[in-house]
Amino acid sequence: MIRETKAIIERTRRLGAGWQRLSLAVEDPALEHIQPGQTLLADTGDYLRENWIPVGFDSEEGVMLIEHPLGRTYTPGEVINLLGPVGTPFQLRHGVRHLLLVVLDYEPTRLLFLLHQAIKKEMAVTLVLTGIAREYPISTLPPVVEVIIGDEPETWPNQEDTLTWADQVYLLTAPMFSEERYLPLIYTLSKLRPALPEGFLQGVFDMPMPCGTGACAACMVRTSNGNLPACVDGPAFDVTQLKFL
Amino acid sequence: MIRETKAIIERTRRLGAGWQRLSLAVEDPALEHIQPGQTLLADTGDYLRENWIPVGFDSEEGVMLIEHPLGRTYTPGEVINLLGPVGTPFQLRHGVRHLLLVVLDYEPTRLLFLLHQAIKKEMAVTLVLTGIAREYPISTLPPVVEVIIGDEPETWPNQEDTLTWADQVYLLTAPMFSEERYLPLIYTLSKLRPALPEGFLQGVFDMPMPCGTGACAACMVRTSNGNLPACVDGPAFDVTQLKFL
Amino acid sequence: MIEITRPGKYSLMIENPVMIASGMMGFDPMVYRSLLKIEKLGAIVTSAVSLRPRGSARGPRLVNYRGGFLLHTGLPNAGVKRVIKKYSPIWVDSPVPILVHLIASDTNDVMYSAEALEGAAGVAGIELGLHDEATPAQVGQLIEAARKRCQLPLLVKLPLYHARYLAQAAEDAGADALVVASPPRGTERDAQSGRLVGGRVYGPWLKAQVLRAVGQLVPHAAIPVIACGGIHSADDARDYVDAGATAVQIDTLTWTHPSQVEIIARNLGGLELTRRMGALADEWEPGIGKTRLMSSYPPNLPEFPFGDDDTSTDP
Amino acid sequence: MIEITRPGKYSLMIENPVMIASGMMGFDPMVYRSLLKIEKLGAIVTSAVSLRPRGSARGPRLVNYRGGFLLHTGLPNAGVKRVIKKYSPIWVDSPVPILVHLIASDTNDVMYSAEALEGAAGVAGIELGLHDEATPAQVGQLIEAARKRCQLPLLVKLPLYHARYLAQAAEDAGADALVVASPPRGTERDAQSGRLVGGRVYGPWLKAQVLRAVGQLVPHAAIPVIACGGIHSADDARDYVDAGATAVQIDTLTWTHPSQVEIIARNLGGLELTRRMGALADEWEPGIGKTRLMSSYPPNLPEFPFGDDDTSTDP
Ligand SMILES: Cc1cc2nc3c(=O)[nH]c(=O)nc-3n(C[C@H](O)[C@H](O)[C@H](O)COP(=O)(O)OP(=O)(O)OC[C@H]3O[C@@H](n4cnc5c(N)ncnc54)[C@H](O)[C@@H]3O)c2cc1C
Ligand SMILES: Cc1cc2nc3c(=O)[nH]c(=O)nc-3n(C[C@H](O)[C@H](O)[C@H](O)COP(=O)(O)OP(=O)(O)OC[C@H]3O[C@@H](n4cnc5c(N)ncnc54)[C@H](O)[C@@H]3O)c2cc1C
Ligand SMILES: Cc1cc2nc3c(=O)[nH]c(=O)nc-3n(C[C@H](O)[C@H](O)[C@H](O)COP(=O)(O)O)c2cc1C
Ligand SMILES: Cc1cc2nc3c(=O)[nH]c(=O)nc-3n(C[C@H](O)[C@H](O)[C@H](O)COP(=O)(O)O)c2cc1C
Ligand code: FES
Ligand code: FES
Repeated sequence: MIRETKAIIERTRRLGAGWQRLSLAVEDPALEHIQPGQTLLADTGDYLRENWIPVGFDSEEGVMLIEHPLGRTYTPGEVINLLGPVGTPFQLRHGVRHLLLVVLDYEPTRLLFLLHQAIKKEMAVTLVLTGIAREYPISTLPPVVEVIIGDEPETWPNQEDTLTWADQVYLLTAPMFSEERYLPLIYTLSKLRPALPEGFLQGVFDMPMPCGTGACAACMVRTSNGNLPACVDGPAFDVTQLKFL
Repeated sequence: MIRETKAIIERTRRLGAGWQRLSLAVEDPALEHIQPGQTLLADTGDYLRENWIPVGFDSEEGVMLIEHPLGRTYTPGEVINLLGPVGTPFQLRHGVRHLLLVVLDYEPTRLLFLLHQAIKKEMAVTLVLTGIAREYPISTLPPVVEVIIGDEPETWPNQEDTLTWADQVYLLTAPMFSEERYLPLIYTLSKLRPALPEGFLQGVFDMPMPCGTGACAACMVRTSNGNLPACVDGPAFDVTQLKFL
Repeated sequence: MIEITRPGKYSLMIENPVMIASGMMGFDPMVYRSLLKIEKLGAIVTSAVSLRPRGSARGPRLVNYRGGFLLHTGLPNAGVKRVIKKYSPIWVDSPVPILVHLIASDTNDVMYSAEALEGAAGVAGIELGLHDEATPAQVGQLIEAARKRCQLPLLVKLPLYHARYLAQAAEDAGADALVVASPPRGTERDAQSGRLVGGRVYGPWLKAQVLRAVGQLVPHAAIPVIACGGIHSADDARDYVDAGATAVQIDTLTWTHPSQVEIIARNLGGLELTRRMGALADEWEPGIGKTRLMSSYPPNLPEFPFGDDDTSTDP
Repeated sequence: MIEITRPGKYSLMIENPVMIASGMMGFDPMVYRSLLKIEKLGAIVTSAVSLRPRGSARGPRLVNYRGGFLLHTGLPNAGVKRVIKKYSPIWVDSPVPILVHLIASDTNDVMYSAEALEGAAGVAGIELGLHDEATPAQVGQLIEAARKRCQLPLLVKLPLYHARYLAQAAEDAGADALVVASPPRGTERDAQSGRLVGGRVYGPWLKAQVLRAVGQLVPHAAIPVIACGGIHSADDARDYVDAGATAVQIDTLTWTHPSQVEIIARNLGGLELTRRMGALADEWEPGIGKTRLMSSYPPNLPEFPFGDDDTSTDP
């Protein structure tokens, strides 16, 4: 259930060259149950709200951690008006042991909460970073994560091995490239795995969200179940069901 | 000659309950010759520039002093883009010894630079404050100034005496009230002084100024010499020549 | 109660002059229950339906810019019958009247859609959305088509640029109220893709353009005028009421600050509006619209707020 | 050199596609010499003149609001003859062409005013400003009146809401170029007096509405289209050029950040524009309009930036 609430910025930290991490004390206890996949719409001064992506909780300090690229700078003590949670939590398939997270030429933030949670659940996690995703400061990630760097934006080393190894794959790229980047992967997978299990290949859509409630139709994704708002039914969709944007 | 330049806010100080004073280090040396009556158009974040009114210089610190009502707060170190100087300096009549400054239900800021300069020139200055002008922290004024407080917005105690005493009068009020407030004064004066000397009664027009160059026609004042922009030919006009707004 | 339609057969009364504009709460306004007290609102207009299903627009469709944004949705919907099937059970339980926004594309489509809506439970009325290129003749035909097999109150939403041009035709053809206005279209560059995107533009700055159109229409209109455009405060809503609007619709504030919408509705709820335009609000909260200066404002100055400034001069 | 008029008898060439819109530099643009290098500009349009003197608007006339403002001036001027007498000596010495904006009120007034301007030194052309309620027939008559005793290049500035509706008439009647557009009118409350004020509205957000109008007009226009509305960066100006505008006019940025106007002119000065619309800019600075994503943008998506979004869907 989406709610309007407030948070106080407790701490801001620079991560590597281009990212920042904010520690947020949230007012609404319901937000402490926010799940990987879900986001918050923050009023940051522009007319429309900005999608703030939690990457985890700092349970010692009792704060939610938000990461995004540097840009506007925030001051500790600032109060931010939030709407959320927005979106459906990522659904990990039953019995997943090997999780593959693929970020093609895009900011990896949308997958980091899932990454941290999977590590906690003792899954084996491989993270693929290509294009600008390579700029993410991977030193901040848990050392148990296997990181694969791809120099081509659209593919990565040992692609077939990783795809065969994985029990589930999350793909993240710029929404407008989803079609041309996801289709070749489906093709590759169809040769590796004759029958793709349902939900095996998840595509994550990170787009601007004016409303976060499914009302505005700005974030629609075309699927075989009709046009679905990424802010309600996403951000992740089974790639085999997509008709894309 | 109007120029685009920059200034650094060196200090901010609260004056009484509702005013603030900013110390500005200006980049353009020409601005050090700014005169009473002239203003600067400051880019303060709104779309149009705001009229900043110098009230004097602090020669020790080498800064220009600006006063305005509290509202936006400024931080020392902030850089402000300015256009100026805007307007024609107030013209004191030759041999003025007794200067009467009348602020009817309006912020007195527009007359303070003149007040300080007249004191320096050893003139006798009387300042009339009515309506909201009474809220100005008069304790910050030089003690030699005689301050008369009027409880009615449109008149003041000993009006005839002060008008007879004065060699020149500057009147300041909300531009939209200029007509109804200046006309009764002209009438009163006409009885006290059969022939008003030219320039004796000056009306000061403080209005928003989108351009400051006479181009936009937002600040036009109707006079017997035609429509004149207050930002170029003002802010002060001889009241006997006015046809008002 | 405020009658937002012409009195008579197809009349619609609402309890608060503050409505939600089409598209702002989607088809299921109950989602907004956790964000504001929707029972404080006057009515809610749904997203647009068409006879046949429509898909989403493709490619970039949102440009966030300059204190507002441009949005291009394609008016996606599952088609009127499937929309009714899915949402009518929700509308039936709504604490406030639900009006369905119908795309005025083609007379036959409009006739069949209106017929379907007539039979749907929970539909308190129809808001017919004219496209930007409609002519007065088309407007007449579309409204007649909607009326043919449907007894629901019929509001007609006029495009901003042609609101004055189309108002008379809408009124003559039997519209029960005019909604002024659909936002204008624009084109702006999407920074991410570098592409130009066309769509409607929204922002608080819309209000001045729409307020003028409302002020121009009201003296000519024999039916209620409902104002829609850029309301972001109770003052904005009051300005419309002051200009003669019978009710107002809140647009994108619903997305950016839903709690503020409730505040506006509570605020305007204090107003006891008489039947329609021309009637000034009984209540004008001091310090909100009316300033200290206003009360003593010289009465001898001309006021031409809705006209052409070129006429209000005196050489 | 860029030819901003239809080729032929009344042709006008300028050296830079960036002009200053009417009203922005008043009658004496030389005042702006201390604020920017005006010789870098393509041309300057003066404030509006009329045959007879016009006074200022009275009462509150500026409302500063929501990322822009509303202004109501009354188009004050001393009448065309006195304006010429006072300013023609200044215009003669201008380093860039001066165009005089003429209020298109009445055919006789326009004829006599144009005749006076024809005889004035330093006037490189006329920009005829149509009022918002002009009909195509009136537009034809006004242009013919201006042409009757005047050989100067004649630009016609169209009101935003009716730009498409009036363009053909202006072209047919012999306009040498279309200026798109005069800003729309609005009504907003002045906070100080509490009064409603009517006037034209300005702000960066105007650009999307005007860019759409330009994109719609250009394919139909046989004469150059000059874009005017909300330009605040070189990118904004390039978007107009990209949409087919032959030149652009800067509006209120001239007041808020005059130095930025020079930067835009220097930036666009690099463009070698061919005779008119359809010609894409030779130069597109990387990282400005064209993003990294743009270069690899999937080409299979539809693009309808100037059209109606309702047609670009695929159910
Ligand atoms: C139901 C309905 C029916 C309507 N029916 C009609 C109708 O039958 N006829 C009709 O005209 N309108 C009609 N309208 C539109 C409405 O009448 C107009 O809004 C109104 O006429 C404008 O009046 P105004 O004085 O407020 O306009 P303004 O915008 O102030 O215009 C005043 C007049 O001055 C003229 N003018 C403005 N600027 C200039 C200039 N620079 N030079 C020369 N002239 C200038 C204009 O031509 C205009 O006629 C209707 C509206 C509605 C809602
Ligand atoms: C010099 C000049 C001459 C011109 N002459 C003409 C002329 O002779 N004829 C003319 O028409 N225009 C003329 N124009 C205007 C120009 O043609 C229009 O801008 C152009 O026709 C619009 O085309 P578009 O596809 O970009 O418009 P769009 O706005 O995309 O409209 C596309 C079509 O779809 C329809 N449509 C949109 N939305 C809906 C909906 N919800 N339901 C149903 N239908 C919808 C509209 O009726 C429209 O016809 C002229 C312009 C100029 C400058
Ligand atoms: C403000 C205004 C806007 C108009 N807009 C349009 C329009 O968008 N399209 C159109 O075909 N006619 C438009 N018209 C024209 C009128 O509908 C009518 O055709 C025109 O005024 C001539 O008819 P008349 O003899 O009734 O005055 C407009 C007229 C006015 C006064
Ligand atoms: C986009 C558009 C805008 C129009 N605006 C107006 C207008 O403002 N005033 C007007 O009188 N007619 C307007 N018209 C109507 C046309 O001028 C013309 O009268 C109408 O389309 C019917 O004539 P036709 O048979 O040539 O199509 C407009 C038409 C279109 C397509
Ligand atoms: S953000 Fe509005 S529908 Fe998803
Ligand atoms: S501020 Fe523009 S003319 Fe004075």
